[in-house]
Amino acid sequence: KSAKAATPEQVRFDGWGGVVSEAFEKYAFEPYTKKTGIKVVSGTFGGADEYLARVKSSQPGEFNLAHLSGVFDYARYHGLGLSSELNEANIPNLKTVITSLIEPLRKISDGKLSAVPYDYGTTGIAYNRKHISDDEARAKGAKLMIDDAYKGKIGGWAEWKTRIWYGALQSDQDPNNIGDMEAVWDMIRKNRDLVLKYWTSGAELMSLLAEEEIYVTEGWSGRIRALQDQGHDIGYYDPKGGLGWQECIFVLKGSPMAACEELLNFMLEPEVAIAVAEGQFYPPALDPKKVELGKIIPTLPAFDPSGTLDGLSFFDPAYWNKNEAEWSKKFSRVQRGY
Amino acid sequence: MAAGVARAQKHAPWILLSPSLVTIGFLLIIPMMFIVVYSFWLRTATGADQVGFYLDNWQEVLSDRFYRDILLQTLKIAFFTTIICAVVGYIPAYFVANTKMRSKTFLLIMLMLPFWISYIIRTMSWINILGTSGAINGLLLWVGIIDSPLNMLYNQTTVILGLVHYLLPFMILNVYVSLEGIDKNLTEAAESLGCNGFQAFREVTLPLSFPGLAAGSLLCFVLASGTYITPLILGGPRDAMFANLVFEAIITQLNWPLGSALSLVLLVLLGALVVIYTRYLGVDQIAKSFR
Amino acid sequence: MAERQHAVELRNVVKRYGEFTAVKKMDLTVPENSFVTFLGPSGCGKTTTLRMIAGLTDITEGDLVIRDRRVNDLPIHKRNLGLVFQNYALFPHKTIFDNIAFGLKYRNVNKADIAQKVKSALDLVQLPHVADRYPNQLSGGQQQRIALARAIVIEPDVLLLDEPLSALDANLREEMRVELKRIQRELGVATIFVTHDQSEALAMSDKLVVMKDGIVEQEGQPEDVYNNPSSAFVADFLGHSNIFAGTLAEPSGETAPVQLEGGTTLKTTIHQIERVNRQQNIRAVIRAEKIMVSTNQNPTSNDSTSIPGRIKTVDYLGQMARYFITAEGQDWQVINPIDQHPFGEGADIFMHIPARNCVLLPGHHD
Amino acid sequence: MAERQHAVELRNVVKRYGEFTAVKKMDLTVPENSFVTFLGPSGCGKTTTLRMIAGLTDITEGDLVIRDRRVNDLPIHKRNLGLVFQNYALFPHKTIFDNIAFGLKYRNVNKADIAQKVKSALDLVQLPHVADRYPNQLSGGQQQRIALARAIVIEPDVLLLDEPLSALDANLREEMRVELKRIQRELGVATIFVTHDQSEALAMSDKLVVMKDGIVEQEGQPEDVYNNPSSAFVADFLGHSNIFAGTLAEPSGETAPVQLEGGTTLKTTIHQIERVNRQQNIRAVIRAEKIMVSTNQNPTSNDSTSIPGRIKTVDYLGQMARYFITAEGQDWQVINPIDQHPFGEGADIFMHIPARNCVLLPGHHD
Amino acid sequence: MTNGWSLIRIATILVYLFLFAPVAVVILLAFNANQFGSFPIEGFSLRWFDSLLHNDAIVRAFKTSLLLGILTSAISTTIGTMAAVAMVRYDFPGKKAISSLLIAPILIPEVVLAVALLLFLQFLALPKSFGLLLMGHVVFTLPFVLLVVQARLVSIRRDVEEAAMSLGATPIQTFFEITLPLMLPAVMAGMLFSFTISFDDITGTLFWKPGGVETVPTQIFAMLRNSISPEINALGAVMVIFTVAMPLVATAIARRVSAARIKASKAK
Ligand SMILES: Nc1ncnc2c1ncn2[C@@H]1O[C@H](COP(=O)(O)OP(=O)(O)OP(=O)(O)O)[C@@H](O)[C@H]1O
Ligand SMILES: Nc1ncnc2c1ncn2[C@@H]1O[C@H](COP(=O)(O)OP(=O)(O)OP(=O)(O)O)[C@@H](O)[C@H]1O
Ligand SMILES: NCCCCNCCCN
Ligand SMILES: [Mg+2]
Ligand SMILES: [Mg+2]
Repeated sequence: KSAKAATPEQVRFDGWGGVVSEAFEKYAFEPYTKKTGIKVVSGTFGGADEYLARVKSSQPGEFNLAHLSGVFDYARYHGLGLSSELNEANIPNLKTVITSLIEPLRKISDGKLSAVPYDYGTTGIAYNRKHISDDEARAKGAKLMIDDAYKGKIGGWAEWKTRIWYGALQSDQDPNNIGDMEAVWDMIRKNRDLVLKYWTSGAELMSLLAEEEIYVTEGWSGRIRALQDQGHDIGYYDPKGGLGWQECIFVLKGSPMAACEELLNFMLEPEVAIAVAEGQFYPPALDPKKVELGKIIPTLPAFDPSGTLDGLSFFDPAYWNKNEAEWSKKFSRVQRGY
Repeated sequence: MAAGVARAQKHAPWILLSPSLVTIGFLLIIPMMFIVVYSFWLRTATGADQVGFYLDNWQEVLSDRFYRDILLQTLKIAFFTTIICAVVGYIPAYFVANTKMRSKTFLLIMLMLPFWISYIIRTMSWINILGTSGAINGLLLWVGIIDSPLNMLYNQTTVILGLVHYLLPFMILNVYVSLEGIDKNLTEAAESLGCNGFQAFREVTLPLSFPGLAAGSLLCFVLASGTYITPLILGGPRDAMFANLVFEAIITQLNWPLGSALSLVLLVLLGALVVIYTRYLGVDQIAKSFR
Repeated sequence: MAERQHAVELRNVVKRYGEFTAVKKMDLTVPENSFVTFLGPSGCGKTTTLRMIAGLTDITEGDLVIRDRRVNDLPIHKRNLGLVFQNYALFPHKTIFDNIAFGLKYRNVNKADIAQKVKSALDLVQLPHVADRYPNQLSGGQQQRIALARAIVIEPDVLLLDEPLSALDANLREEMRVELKRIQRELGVATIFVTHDQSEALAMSDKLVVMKDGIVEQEGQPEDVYNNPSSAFVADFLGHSNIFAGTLAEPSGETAPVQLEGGTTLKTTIHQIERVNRQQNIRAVIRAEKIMVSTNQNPTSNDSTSIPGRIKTVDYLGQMARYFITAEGQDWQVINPIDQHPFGEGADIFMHIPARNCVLLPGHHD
Repeated sequence: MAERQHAVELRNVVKRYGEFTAVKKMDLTVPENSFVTFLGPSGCGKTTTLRMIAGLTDITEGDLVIRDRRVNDLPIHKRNLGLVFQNYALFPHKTIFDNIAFGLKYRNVNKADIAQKVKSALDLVQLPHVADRYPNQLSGGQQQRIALARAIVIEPDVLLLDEPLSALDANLREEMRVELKRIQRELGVATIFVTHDQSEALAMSDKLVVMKDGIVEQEGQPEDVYNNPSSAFVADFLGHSNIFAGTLAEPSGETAPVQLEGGTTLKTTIHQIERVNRQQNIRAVIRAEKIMVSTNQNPTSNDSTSIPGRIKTVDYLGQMARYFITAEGQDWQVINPIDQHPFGEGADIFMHIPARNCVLLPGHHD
Repeated sequence: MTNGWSLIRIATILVYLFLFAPVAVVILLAFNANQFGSFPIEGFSLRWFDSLLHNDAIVRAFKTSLLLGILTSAISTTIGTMAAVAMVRYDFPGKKAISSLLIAPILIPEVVLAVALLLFLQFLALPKSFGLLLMGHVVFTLPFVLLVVQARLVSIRRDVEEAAMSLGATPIQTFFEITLPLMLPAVMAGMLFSFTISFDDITGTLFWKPGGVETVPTQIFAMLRNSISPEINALGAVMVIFTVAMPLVATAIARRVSAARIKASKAK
């Protein structure tokens, strides 16, 4: 029955579809299978939430590896008892990974790891340069998105965390330590009334900007870069204390550990990591000081040549996790005018 | 009824029904029991579910104005969608049923064409039509009727538009199928008694096509009430429907107990509608006049 | 305004279904206020003609004139017709009341009058208690009567009835027919009536139209058509006739002998000889009921011929019996009223045929 | 195995539709190889009875026995019936060929035989060229003939015919009836035939069943039922009768005078007096065609009564005329063959009524 | 009449145009050189078709969807039609309740049904499988078949079925020879419904699909998270062209064949 998960002939991997999974398939899974004889059954999901719902309703061992987002999700999975314990000795390539990406994960799981960081990016402010100058964007920062002048031309991600984060910035508070939550909700309401559309996917974000449905929104660095590459005149700016995030490859409890660890190590091989990064326009988690990343990677937005990621702020997992239940529910109402 | 036969084979209907009943029983009834049970549990701050018998979810769902408002909004949207589908869908159904063109089947297959394109893509493509740089604005700007693009997207109207587009084929096919079965002599009889074409339609064709119209309307209403993708893609921030709340509760907030209670509310409400349908518009009622 | 002559007129009307021509160059007039009956074999085009007049079937060629107006393209609901379909076409989703009230509603009759009229229509067709039922709750004959009531109640200008009484028993049918005739007279409505019942056709019609294969074979007053059929077809179709080829001899006095093919010689009248223009080759038509069968050898009068024969078969028809007789090597049929008991099979009898009952037709085939 | 007596037997059969009882305690036997005709007014339950025998309608109470086997619950397709529906029920989506071939297919007849049998069935109903058409391309009468062909071609054990000839003209109907009878004899198939045509019923049946309001009113040999109706209903329903209440006087010799309510006195026979057990209050039934009308005052025999009267109306029925006559303050109807011309309206005539034609019924109402 | 009819024709054309508008957009964008469509379109290219051809994942997903759709519609139409016959042609206790029950699958938001079924599976400790996915699709397409077939069946005259049985056809034979052909439009409609709904389903499929199985919608859904790819439009375009062309070609062939047959029969 559930023995299926333990069979060493195959491991299950779930991730973002499209270009990402193509790159994974070609540069990681196929050679890995050739090398080990272990098949990688790959699946896709549309978002971390949806995936979690599926994992929660599955049997242990059914899902193995997943390309998850952010430290926050790591904490969530860990909190739900879905984490495993990696034997780092089996993943020598872990040494080349940016330390500041690994540390937050360790902190959550008592010094052990259940995942390896894989890539990172920012959620900054994207604006149409035809209508908003770089200067204006820099001057107004997060408050661009509560500017009455752009009513009906503003967008935003429909995710509660990002909304609250920006609400905190707009009410001049520290997102990881909000004092006046009501003020944040007010900012969110204000933004809501000006917004044309809360987008729910990268595709939507890109088309809203590309088709000039909106002039300003917060956006994912990689997606904005993709737009710029296509010749759209879109500016991107990380305000101070810009919102950074990382993506990791998480190993779920009940997985065949040895096989998974070998796959992880394989995926951290520079060629693999770089190919994936170039496909999705997010820099790999490899430390540029330790690994040669080629020509394109250094031009990606959010790329940190120092390999320290000092300039970015991340969701404090403990803080956000604590408020998750209340805030996510509350946002659901505020979003709808309540 | 062929009751001599029917009595000899009292079990016949049960044989006919058993595959459906088994399927629904195992894949719907029993699973829904879990949902009923879940609706009495509690979602804790840590994310794990508290097993027990709590009425909190039910109390919240039934007393909170938020849910009631969204529910009403949902029913309103579903209602308008259904009405529009009925009115707009009847005409092509009538045309296809009565055309002497040999292309009848072709026209029907064409009806299903949009389904080849994924629902999400199809819905999103309205943005290419109605958007600021979409086809309509492009045309109007080019012709010079307007000089700045119109804002047509992301409101309740576009949600209804998207739903109508999605549901229209269901209505058309249902109505067509009913229309196809009407004896032409009857409209002729009506006309011979002094009806003009339209009156004969109203007196004979329309009531006799009612089974299809009712079935189509039920489908449209129920499906419209249960969608979440259309409002997500074509609605503005406030244009949520009840299924969005269910989806969010279950997927985003991972609050299955609450989601269960919410979905049961919707189930009961739509179920009442179905009961009304089976009682007053359903097969038995309609069959009366045909037997 | 000049007085109208015809309620309905067909001029050179043709109806083709694909390759098949159902109605061929039909000319027909239905005088105002008259009762016209179509009689003809199954499939001869009666329903098709009615449907063309009603405007339910396209006319392939020719003109349809209703009340001096060419109406080929006038929609049916503007023709003010009462129509009874061969298969009734009652509205299955409406009660009997609503079925009958239907046409009245579209004539803006007020509610009270509708109720009143429907009630009397139901009384008329002897179904006073079925107003609340649905058509599928009625027997075949009951449905047919409702169809009739529905057509009559609107008091149309033209009444088109396609075998409206075929599902009724003889008595009821007769009552209906009397009622129909009364209504037709009272309303003065031109009526076209399709029937298979000859006695019905003969009893009711002002004008009888005998059709065959999509053409009008003969039309005229019923008695006239019956007594002077213009073709063997009509002779045979209306009632039962004995038809034999024969040759005509010179007349002697008021009668003349006809030599039938089989050898039998019959007497006929001068009048008949005139009818065939004194041609030599003729066909003699003797109606089955115009022959008297008796055991008596003597002719009833001088103008009669008496032929000995033997009865082969007898059909018992109630008040009448039908005898199949062999006489002088030929088969005859005779219909005679039964006095007490019919003659038995095998009985030797004589057939007496008055000269005036030997009708002549030209000899060519028609 | 004991020889079977009855092909079909109904024992105390009742059919209710909700509150309405369509068939009430019906007892009926259809002997093997016999031809049984149902005759009765519209809505009396003929179709319902046929459908119960066929197994299409549930029997509310009672037993249905086919060939000594209670078959209330036997599904229809196992009954080997040939059934012609009042409204044909042809398969609209099948060609005429396939309609007729349908039953043969289920009897494992091979293809060549099917083609052969269908062809001869089509010939039989005189529609040899319609095999490739669809039902909606046929006229009403043609459809009816196809329905008949479809039922006959399977050579069933029991043939149930619900007005199978109603849409045909008299001649064709007669030919069909002869064919039907021939087939019935050849196959020896028990046949139940519903018709509204009395002459049809009288000519064809081995047994005639007269129904009324869901019960059998009288059954027996056709001639017997016709001549000796057991009730005023039957007397009136079969043919046309003059029925008057009256009182019986003492017989003198072979005849006895009957005093009718209106004052007229008629002669009747001892035999009739026996039939009513010499009751005093009786009803006299005189069939319309058993009265002779003439301008001659003298009775045709001593046993006749002659009554003077005046003709009010005349219906021309082809070979016959129907006279509505007022005589001694009472309304009479008489059907007489036409010799040359019918009597005119307003003519003064005499009605001659032989004593043996004055049938007596008991006086109570039935 | 003629006037009214041409109005109806025009209205029908408009409705079809409305239905095809997004389809047209998708096809146009499939030939668009740019990733994002803005009108007027700026360049023509076949590159998305090319990359579609080389995208194994989508091609595989397409095959899966096709198979799933076909099986779903076959099963769903079969059992749904059976149920419809039972509902219309027979009387039995609890009929109304069962009628409501059979429609229930479309009353429950798909997410809920999806999760509920998975919970049951978890309870039974059964793995996900293609069979489960298939049966899941059957469940929520069943009401469509049922409703449309029922609506047609009520208006089919009972007496033709009776005639068939009187001629010796068993009820089952009668069904296949008489009832089914007469309600074929409805059965076809039911098949179309169930196929397209299955082909187009996202939510249920997302939850029920076993490892390694992707359908076109789930594939698209996953891709969307990053960014839309006009390969999807190219796929849609290919399928649309296929759908339009197929019946046209089929009728053309049928016409040829029947014309030839008529000729042949005339030659005889
Ligand atoms: N479904 C029904 N509900 C109620 N009454 C019915 C129903 N079907 C038939 N009846 C009634 O039952 C009676 C008998 O009907 P049936 O069809 O047997 O008559 P019938 O003798 O065949 O008459 P006809 O000669 O007019 O065809 C009729 O009075 C009819 O109104
Ligand atoms: N749609 C059609 N296609 C081809 N032939 C047809 C069509 N409809 C009728 N016919 C043929 O036209 C002829 C006339 O049909 P019509 O219905 O007028 O006959 P009818 O005189 O009413 O006969 P009946 O007395 O049997 O009702 C018939 O031979 C019939 O087969
Ligand atoms: N919480 C951060 C979300 C980042 C979205 N990532 C999309 C990435 C695809 N690889
Ligand atoms: Mg006809
Ligand atoms: Mg009947």
